[in-house]
Amino acid sequence: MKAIVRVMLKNGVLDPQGKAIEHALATLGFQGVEDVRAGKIIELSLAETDPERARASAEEMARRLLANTVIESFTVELAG
Amino acid sequence: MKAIVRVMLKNGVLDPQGKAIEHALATLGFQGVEDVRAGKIIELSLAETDPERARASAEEMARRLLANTVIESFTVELAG
Amino acid sequence: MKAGIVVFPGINRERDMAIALTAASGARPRMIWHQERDLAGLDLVVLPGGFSHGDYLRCGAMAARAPVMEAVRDFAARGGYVLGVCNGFQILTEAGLLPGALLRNASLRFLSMDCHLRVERTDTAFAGHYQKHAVFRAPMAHGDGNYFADAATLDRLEGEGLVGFRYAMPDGAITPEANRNGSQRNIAGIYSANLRVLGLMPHPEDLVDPLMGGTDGKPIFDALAATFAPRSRAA
Amino acid sequence: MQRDVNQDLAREFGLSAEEYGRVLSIMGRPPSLTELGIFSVMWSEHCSYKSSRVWLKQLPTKAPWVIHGPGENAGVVDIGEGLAAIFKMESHNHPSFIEPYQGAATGVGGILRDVFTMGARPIANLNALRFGSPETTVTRRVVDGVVRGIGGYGNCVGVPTVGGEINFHPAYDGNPLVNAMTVGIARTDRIFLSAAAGVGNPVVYVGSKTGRDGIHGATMASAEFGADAEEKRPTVQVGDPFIEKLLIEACLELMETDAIIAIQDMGAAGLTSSAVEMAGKGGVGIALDLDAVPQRETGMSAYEMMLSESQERMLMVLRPDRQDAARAIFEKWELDFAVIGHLTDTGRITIRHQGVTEADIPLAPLADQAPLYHRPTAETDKPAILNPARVEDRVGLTGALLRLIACPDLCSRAWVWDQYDSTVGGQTVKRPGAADAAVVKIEGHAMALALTTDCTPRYCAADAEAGGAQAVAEAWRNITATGARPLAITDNMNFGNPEKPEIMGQFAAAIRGMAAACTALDFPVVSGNVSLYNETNGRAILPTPAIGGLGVIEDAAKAVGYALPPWLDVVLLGATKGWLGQSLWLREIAGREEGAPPPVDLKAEKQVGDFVRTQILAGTIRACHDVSDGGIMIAVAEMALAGKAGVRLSTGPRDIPGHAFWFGEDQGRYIVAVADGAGFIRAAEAAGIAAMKLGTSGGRDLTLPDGGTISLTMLAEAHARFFPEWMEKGA
Ligand SMILES: Nc1ncnc2c1ncn2[C@@H]1O[C@H](COP(=O)(O)OP(=O)(O)O)[C@@H](O)[C@H]1O
Ligand SMILES: [Mg+2]
Repeated sequence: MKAIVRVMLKNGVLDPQGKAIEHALATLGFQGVEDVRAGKIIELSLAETDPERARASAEEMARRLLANTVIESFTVELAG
Repeated sequence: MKAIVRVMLKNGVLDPQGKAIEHALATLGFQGVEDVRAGKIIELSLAETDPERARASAEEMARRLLANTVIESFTVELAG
Repeated sequence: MKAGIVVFPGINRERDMAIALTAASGARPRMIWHQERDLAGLDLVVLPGGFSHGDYLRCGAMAARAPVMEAVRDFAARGGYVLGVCNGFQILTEAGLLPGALLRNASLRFLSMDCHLRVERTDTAFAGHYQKHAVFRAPMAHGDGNYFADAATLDRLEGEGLVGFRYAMPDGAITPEANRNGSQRNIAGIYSANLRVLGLMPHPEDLVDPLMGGTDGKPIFDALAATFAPRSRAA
Repeated sequence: MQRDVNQDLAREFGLSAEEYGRVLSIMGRPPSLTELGIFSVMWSEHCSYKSSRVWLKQLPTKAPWVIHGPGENAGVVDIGEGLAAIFKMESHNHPSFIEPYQGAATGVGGILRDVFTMGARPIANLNALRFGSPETTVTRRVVDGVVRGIGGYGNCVGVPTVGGEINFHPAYDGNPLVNAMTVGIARTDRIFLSAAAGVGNPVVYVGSKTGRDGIHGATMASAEFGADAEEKRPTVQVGDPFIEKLLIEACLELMETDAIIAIQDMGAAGLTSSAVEMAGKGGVGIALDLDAVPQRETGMSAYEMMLSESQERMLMVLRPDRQDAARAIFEKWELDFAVIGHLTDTGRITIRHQGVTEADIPLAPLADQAPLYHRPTAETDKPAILNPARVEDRVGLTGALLRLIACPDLCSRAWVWDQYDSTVGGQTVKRPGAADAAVVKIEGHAMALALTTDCTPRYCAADAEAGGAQAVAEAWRNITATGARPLAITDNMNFGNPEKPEIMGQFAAAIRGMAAACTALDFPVVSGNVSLYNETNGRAILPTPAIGGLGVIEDAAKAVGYALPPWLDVVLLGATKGWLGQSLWLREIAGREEGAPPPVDLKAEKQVGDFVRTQILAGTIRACHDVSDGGIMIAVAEMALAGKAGVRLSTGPRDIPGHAFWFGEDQGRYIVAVADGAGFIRAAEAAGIAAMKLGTSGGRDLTLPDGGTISLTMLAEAHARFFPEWMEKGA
């Protein structure tokens, strides 16, 4: 079972990377980019086959390691 | 319109970050993690409201800046 | 020698580079703002180390798309000499002027320490003052110096003799232990096909004065100065 | 935020009932929320120094070379050739526990701004770090994050990190100390101050946009940690070293012109403290229009904007006719530039937001009536002196050396400094691990600065007065050991809860000891920082008055390090009694933390140091290392490892037990390498200085006086092991 953990900075936390990308896109001539947020994605291949349990364990991993919950929030999505 | 660009290292490109996470998860006692890949996610808020055009322009941004196609591949997903 | 140093926002080793170039050639390099496009009259363009645009997204990615890089590309295409060190090397690969990419160090940590480099060929404008297979010391200071290219590209680089410098032990042995950042085939520096564009990860410019612990890096700048000496004398 | 402003809210904001009463009497009415916020941060411990001010006054701050002592953003000393060194140290302790990476990173960013705001180009960073017991995973996580954060910020802004110190002790569990120091160089005739002047002149905001970062960070830094530390988390600020780098370049470019009348970084309590301090110091009023503040988030209230601690921002008062030129510079560097107000003749700070006056406070009473506490002190009894003859040596010299050289407090810190760019700038003469003080040359000049941070908290815990003096003396000694002339210090006073008399007693005693040492060594305090309430669940840290020292050497080429060259005589200078009380040998080998710490004889200190410096400059001394933690044996081992040269040690004096002689921590001593030991010892003795030959350098082994032999390879492995093994264990 694959679990995809998406980690983003919490709202309101400064995102220097997103700001820089936004700026670079504008410089490259892309218009209409109103906001950019940058985050991390971690794809986990789990031995677990039960979706419920796979999700629970991915969430636990995110809480304990993958996300820094002081400044980041995460979502977990299951795939294939 | 929101476009979400996911950038992952291509297969065959060493992913030390993924390996480190895998190792750390094992150290923390998580079992059954068979593989970990780490990547980036870039959320673009676009003024564009037409899905086709939004996707096309996000893909263009990914090709020209957001991903380095020598080492990375990307996917674009639309949301909201 | 008329050298120009490109200043991208966030670059921080432009002063170090200017010191090394001035010491070798007697002439102060011109500082070129990243939005300029005029490289006329220059013998050498240098892309120095630092964190251009914060190195957010990917190291060198945004700098590679700056206006000045179009000029650098033309300059190189016309046979101009270009040196990219550290962030400069990353920018050159991002701009497609050199093949491959520089990934995060295998240790996932910033590496700041002296390393040893083995000179793979000496018949270039950059390396002419070293002995073949000489080993010299250079400080490195990077988080993303792990050179990567696919096998075909690596074979081509090797086949055409474009690998300029490799991480080595002090005795010249090419070992995994010497390869702190995990680069493929211990590659620390590569040339373009015409040998006029060099990308190098460590910092020879920070070791050009005995006071700072040695002059191991000085031959690179002396060689460049010598390459262009006749012209600058005429000028 | 819609809250009634009353005493309860004031208490939540950290104001006591008495303090809130004062607010009411100054205002003559209940304050608005924004006003209450301004009072609470300006009167917080962090900004007002209300518990420490009475004591700080006792520190000597003057010398002929001091240009600006405490009171400015950083201290300024004249180093000759028309140049000034500008430096300060600052703590970011609480934020570094909550979010180690960002806490440490923004600590570096903040201290950099204090220095470049005065017109200096930063040329070096240092950091003094104290962590809890290495046994815990929390400590490992904190160390990893702090080290990455310091490197992440410093490496990116391109200021070399050249030195610092690290200690471990369980007293720092839950309350690590992250003290960052920055040193910059400016021309003596181009130093920028923060006193605003010129009614009508524009007040300009530059740098990053304002968000809701760290609101109430300043009061958080002044409150003890409890079990609810978790809930305070959203106040974490994120740093952007890239913007800081642009800000440095833009400010220095603007400082080449005559546009700036006053400039001040927005540090703790952001816009509030910078606006209040600039206007207050200049004796003028200030009117701000918050609608003009560059904002990153929508719907921010006046309260939030005034208290935001968003990083990488500065406030300036400009000459009106230079405003456009200034704007052009900041636009070139792609930084926000906004006129957000002007100076007035009202003596008040007025804040308008969306057409409403949100605050209107008289500045003089805000400063003059700030609380000032003469808190009760209770000094701890000084421990008895430990007689070394009463401490048995069960391990022997060789065993003790191998254990000590590998212990967390003495092992190699290469794992740490290998993550800090120490060479950027191309002026680093002595990198970390090369000399007792880092030596950084001034570009274009022959001279260099010698820089160090020092404090031995276990000495301070045993006897804060002796420990305070020792910290200053060690900084002086470390600078001297390179050949440089010590000029001045900055300090960072890290203590527990000042409302406890025993903590205030530690503070007072440490100041007394520091003051005595500063006076005797002609080594004044020119800047500093106080961090109180360093407690977790009621347990205080060890008293930690961290000292950052600065010296100058006219010819950088004459500076020496401690790497031992082969085939020289190794000589000890300074008197040895064999002081084991509070030594690392006692703690690590005998398992005891007791006794009085080694006293510093300030007169002897100066005499030995002046001799050492003269001999270094004369070229007689080829390597020099002061004797500190771990005593003579550790100092010799460190010299041997750095120089990759062995040493054959002779037998020590008969009247001192071997372990006390080799591992005792008597103060005021140096080990030097010279060609002619006998001649050198005669010269020292003629100058009234105790000197004895310890041995001869050369070979690949360290041969101990008891006959034990340790190869340098083995010694190096023992020395290097701890950090990599500890840190690479995983999560
Ligand atoms: N322990 C101390 N010793 C000497 N000076 C100090 C000490 N603590 C603070 N100061 C001085 O008090 C002033 C205010 O310090 P601080 O509030 O930390 O400044 P900033 O807001 O610029 O960071 C500075 O001039 C600082 O050098
Ligand atoms: Mg300040």
